[in-house]
Amino acid sequence: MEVLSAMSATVILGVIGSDAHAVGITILEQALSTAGFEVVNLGVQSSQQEFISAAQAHEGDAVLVSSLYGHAEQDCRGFHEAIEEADIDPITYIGGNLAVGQDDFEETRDCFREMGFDRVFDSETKPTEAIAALKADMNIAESEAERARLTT
Amino acid sequence: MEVLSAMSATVILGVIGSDAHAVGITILEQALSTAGFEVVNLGVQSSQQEFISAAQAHEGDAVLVSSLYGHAEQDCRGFHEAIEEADIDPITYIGGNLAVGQDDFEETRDCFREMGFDRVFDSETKPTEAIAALKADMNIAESEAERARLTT
Amino acid sequence: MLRDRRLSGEDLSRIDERIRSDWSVEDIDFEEAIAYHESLPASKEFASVLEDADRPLLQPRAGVPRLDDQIALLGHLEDAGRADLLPTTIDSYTRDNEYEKAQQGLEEARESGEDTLNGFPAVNHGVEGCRELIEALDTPIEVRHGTPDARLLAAVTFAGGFQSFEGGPVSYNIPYTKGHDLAETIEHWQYVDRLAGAYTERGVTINREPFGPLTGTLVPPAIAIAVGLVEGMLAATQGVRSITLGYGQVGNLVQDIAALRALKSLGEEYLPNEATVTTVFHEWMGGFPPDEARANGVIALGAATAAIAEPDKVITKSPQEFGGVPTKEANAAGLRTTKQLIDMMREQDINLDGVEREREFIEESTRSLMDTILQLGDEDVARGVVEAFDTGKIDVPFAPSDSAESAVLPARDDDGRVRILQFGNLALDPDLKDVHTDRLDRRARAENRDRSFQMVADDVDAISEGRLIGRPGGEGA
Amino acid sequence: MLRDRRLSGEDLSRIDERIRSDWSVEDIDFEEAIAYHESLPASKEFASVLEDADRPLLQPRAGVPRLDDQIALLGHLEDAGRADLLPTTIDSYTRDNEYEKAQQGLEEARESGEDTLNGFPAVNHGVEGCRELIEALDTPIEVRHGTPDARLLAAVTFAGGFQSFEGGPVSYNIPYTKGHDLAETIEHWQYVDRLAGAYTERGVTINREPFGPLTGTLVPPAIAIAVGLVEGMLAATQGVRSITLGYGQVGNLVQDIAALRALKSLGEEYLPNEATVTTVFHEWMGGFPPDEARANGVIALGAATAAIAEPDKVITKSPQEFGGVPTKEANAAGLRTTKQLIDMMREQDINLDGVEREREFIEESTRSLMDTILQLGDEDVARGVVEAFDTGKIDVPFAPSDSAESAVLPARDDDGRVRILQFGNLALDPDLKDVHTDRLDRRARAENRDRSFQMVADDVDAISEGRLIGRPGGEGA
Ligand code: B12
Ligand code: B12
Repeated sequence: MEVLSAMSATVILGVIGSDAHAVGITILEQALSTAGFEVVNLGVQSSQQEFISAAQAHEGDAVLVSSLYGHAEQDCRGFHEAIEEADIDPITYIGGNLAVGQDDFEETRDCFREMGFDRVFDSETKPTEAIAALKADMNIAESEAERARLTT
Repeated sequence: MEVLSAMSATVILGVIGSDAHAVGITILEQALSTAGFEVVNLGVQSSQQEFISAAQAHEGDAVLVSSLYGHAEQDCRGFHEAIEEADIDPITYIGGNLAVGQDDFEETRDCFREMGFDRVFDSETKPTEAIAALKADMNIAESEAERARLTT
Repeated sequence: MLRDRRLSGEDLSRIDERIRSDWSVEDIDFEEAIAYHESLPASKEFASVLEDADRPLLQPRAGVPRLDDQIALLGHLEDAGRADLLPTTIDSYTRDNEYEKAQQGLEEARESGEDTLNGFPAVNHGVEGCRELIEALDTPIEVRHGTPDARLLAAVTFAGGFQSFEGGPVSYNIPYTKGHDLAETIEHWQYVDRLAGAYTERGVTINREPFGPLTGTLVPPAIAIAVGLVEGMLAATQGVRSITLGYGQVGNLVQDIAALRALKSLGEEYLPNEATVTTVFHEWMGGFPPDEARANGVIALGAATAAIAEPDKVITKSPQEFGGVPTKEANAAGLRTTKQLIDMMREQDINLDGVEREREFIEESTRSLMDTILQLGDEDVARGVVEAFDTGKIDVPFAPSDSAESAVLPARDDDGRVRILQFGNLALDPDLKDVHTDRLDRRARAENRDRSFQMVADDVDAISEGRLIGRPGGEGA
Repeated sequence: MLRDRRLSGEDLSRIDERIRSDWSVEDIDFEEAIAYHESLPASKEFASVLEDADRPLLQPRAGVPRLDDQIALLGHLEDAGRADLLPTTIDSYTRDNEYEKAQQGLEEARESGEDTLNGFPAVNHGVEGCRELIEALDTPIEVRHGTPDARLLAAVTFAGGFQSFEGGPVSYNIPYTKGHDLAETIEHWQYVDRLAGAYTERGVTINREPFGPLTGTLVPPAIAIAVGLVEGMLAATQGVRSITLGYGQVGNLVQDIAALRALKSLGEEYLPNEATVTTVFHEWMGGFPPDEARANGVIALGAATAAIAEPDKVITKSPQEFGGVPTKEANAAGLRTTKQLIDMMREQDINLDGVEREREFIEESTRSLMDTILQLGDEDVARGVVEAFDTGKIDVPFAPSDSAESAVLPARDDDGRVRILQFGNLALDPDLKDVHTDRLDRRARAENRDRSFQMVADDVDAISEGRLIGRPGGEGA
């Protein structure tokens, strides 16, 4: 994989399904922009198709799906099949509060990994962790400090 | 058993061992006196022998042992044997916080029942419950209301 | 054209028919529904229980898909939680008027025993299902949801015996959805309110409760209160006579007490005399700490605030708020922690310095926003509020809705009070704006940094990280 | 004859030998002990960590018999509880100087793995055992106990690296035992304090902390403060230079804040300038609710009080206080709930009406008691306090000790402040007494009953039943 600079990397960000939790992506958008990413923020209540169309239109390198309200699994069914059909291959992350009720996060992670997401983040995730992960996955040069933070 | 009046019933009350929790027995003493019992309050840090001597000296009908600090089991070892040896036969109750740590009260109750206590009370016990129990065990006439409270 | 005027009887039945075509529900007989409500004991009359109470009543949040589970859940909150009032929280599909999907979820839940819906699909349970619920419990129950178009939900649940209904055209649109047009939402809620008014006129008071916390995240009190007043006015126009204005804890004791006082007095000022105004305080609605012990601290601060300010109702949080929908035990624990604190503090005479000054500031600010709204609408609050949101003259921070500018950004001042960092077009008098800017400048100086979005981000995280103010340097600072 | 004057070097070594005959402990080499303390990092210097802090430091209570368990327990409280200072609570047999029984208990614990002692038998663990504990943890550790004759315990634990020691001749006699003579106890503590003073003179400051809460149950602030001042003065005479005066929450916010302020200012007034005075606030020490959720409410009220009053240290309770010795998780939870509240409230500028007035009342009352004590002792505080307790001119409610009259009975007034219902011989100025009587009369009238012991009993139970004031009618009232 070539070494990218964050400046040229485009990230599609949004909240999927009928979820309207906007605070998290507002914070993420700002942090990603500050870190040098090109961010396309779809906002809340975005459909799978909206994510895919945006990824196509903006040549998105990564698709960041947020879900807080507990319906992530239903909302993401078939998402990766649709991505494949659309003939694009972005990095896909999902994060937030992914299950209804007081679940064990390891199970949740496995579930979404199986669905095709490259990384799964819980709701304790800080924007810096998402940025470090993106840089690692996109092979963007990053400082030692960030690398250290990522691996912990 | 003859029917007593509370007025003629004498209760020996004290905190056993090196336990110094005084608040509970202060409240109990007052409530028992108000209910018409003759109360001999030995205070805190009373030995088995002090309970027994008091029961002999005052012809105690009941001995109420309190323990809060978690050493009740050690402090009461051999108590009923000593009572028998002293040739007296008072009703014996124990109450308070009877085990070290977060124990299951049912186990605790069984343990002290086996040691010979007629009744075992946890630390949620209100004075009225102790009074109702005493009246029942001593066959003292009591109001319907009190009886109802006791059996619940 | 949208106007703040009472819907006619014909309007009502016309709409009634239309909404029924969205999803087949049994026919609702208004007279029979009135008779049903009349058959309920006085202890289930939501409005009178709330209005006659002599202490803050406690109400949790709770909703699960299946009827029997919901009964068990509410029963637990009544017994183990000693809740004074109960909720039934509606699932997200119903909120989107996706009754088909809700039906699927409900059936999945019934088959698998797992809860695949995040609430109680009341429309799918229908009038009979609702009545079973009402009858199974001793306490009045409110419908809590987040539905922009709640017409069918209202029709079913009112007939189903519920006597309190949360939400409003602004508070259940702006924080809860992206694409709903505000003018349309107001029309939809005119129906809901008119229906409530119709019941009220027949002696069955339906309590209505604008959702005060909005996005739950650092909402400046004047904005929250203005929205509540607008929704209260709209509801009163339709004949609603029991209105509970809401406010969500921001965490600064003085500001929260001041806001609750302002809410009450402005409510009485702006709403018609025929309406009885009560207040509800929501324990912290923003991000919670990922730790039950610390969450209890957050809940307790809310409870302490309520004990001093004495709103009519308190909506409690559970220590599991961060993690997901709480277990019933955690939900009941949140109630009991709150109750213990309120009952220990309520009888104490506690007066804090500075409450009056902050209250005046909040009242002036709210009046400034209300003046703008009424001016823009030519004294018609419905048109005014649409125009105001359209132009960003009234705005809500972190609002996901396309109907709001979402340009307002809040941050805490050096004392932890929520102030406004970026106003967008917010129609606040310049001298009031200066106060905000001044206070935030002071904080920026204290922290040796510029006023910036980073401050906002830090403040959003602060409580979940264990502090009130997001000072640089993070947790340890 | 008992006198408040510094023990000589010979006194010290004479007593040293005598107490060592109670239980064979290895020889303690003072010079070696000083060197050991000097080898410890600055972060383990109790006095400087406490005195230099810029926020209230949190400390739990905790003690289990076995060394490795105690290390694990304190490690957990340090990590999961984020405790700023650690305790080691001593078992009851050691408190009774029954080292043989403690040894038995320790051995049983080692064999069975079950804790048959209710604390850490430090004398039996010896100097080496104590040092292992000190070295295993990063945080300074205090010895907390309740031992009337704590001479051997002090000798062992000071040499063992502990730099803080709770208690005093009054506070560890009157609430903790029945038969100990007060004059004798004072002599015993003169040794403890002199030993602390000797370390202090060599640059190893030993912090001393009178036990402020006494019987933990509705203790009127002036009584608690007077006892603390007496013990502080006695300690200072022996060369102690770091004194932490304590006070236990009574649950009324204004009274608690006022009492903490009075404690601080009176401490500075009565204790010599050479001594650094800090304060410690104990979360509610009376009967807890038998329910963890409600217990969290009680803990939170303590935390809120601490956030406003800002004592130097807060001793936390766990939500399992009612049930028995808490699990380490519950203990850590109590710390975190407290920390969350303090950190959310600490930066807020919160001032309550009436604090100054109540503070003045507490200060006057304390001075009234102190005047009596000093008069009775002809300006010798040691003799004065013995005489005062002997005559009941100073007294502690619910005190189990034969050395106290225990005639004082407290009750809450209509605002929930702790007042005195029966004075016994308490030497309080008549006009101050009138205030108490007047306030309690007011409450009695409000409750339509007489001032009586029933009020006291109701108040003792009130917090555990979910209220502050024991109004007639019980829980529901
Ligand atoms: C504020 C809030 C609201 C506000 C939202 C306002 C708005 N429009 O934004 C309101 C009050 C409107 C609301 C409504 C609802 N809410 Co809500 N809400 C919250 C709350 C308290 C805080 C969320 C928040 O803003 N956190 C702060 C931000 C900064 O953090 P964040 O969102 O978690 O995002 C961070 C990380 O998660 C991560 N992240 C997030 N997404 C992604 C994606 C990627 C790829 C990566 C790398 C990272 C990442 O990075 C972000 C920045 O640090 C949470 C509970 C909590 N967490 O404390 C409940 C919570 C999320 N809500 C919940 C529910 C159920 C609802 C409702 C259905 C409730 C209802 N019954 O009314 C509705 C849903 C409405 C809808 N259609 O979506 C549940 C979800 C349950 C579950 N998942 O099991 C929660 C957990 C509360 C609970 N315990 O019940 N809510
Ligand atoms: C106040 C208190 C103290 C005060 C006591 C002052 C005094 N002299 O009275 C002080 C601070 C001095 C203290 C010291 C200690 N305490 Co303490 N204390 C408490 C506390 C907070 C309240 C007790 C109380 O007064 N309750 C109010 C009264 C009215 O209720 P009560 O005592 O339970 O009595 C009622 C009932 O139990 C019942 N009852 C009691 N006895 C009997 C007997 C009969 C026959 C009947 C029918 C009924 C009955 O009726 C009473 C009236 O309603 C409890 C925890 C709690 N319960 O919340 C811990 C507690 C009892 N203490 C405890 C401990 C460990 C100690 C110490 C060893 C602690 C220490 N580490 O320093 C020392 C012991 C000193 C000693 N030698 O005894 C533990 C006991 C642990 C266990 N059993 O597993 C407890 C449970 C705290 C805890 N969670 O760790 N304590």
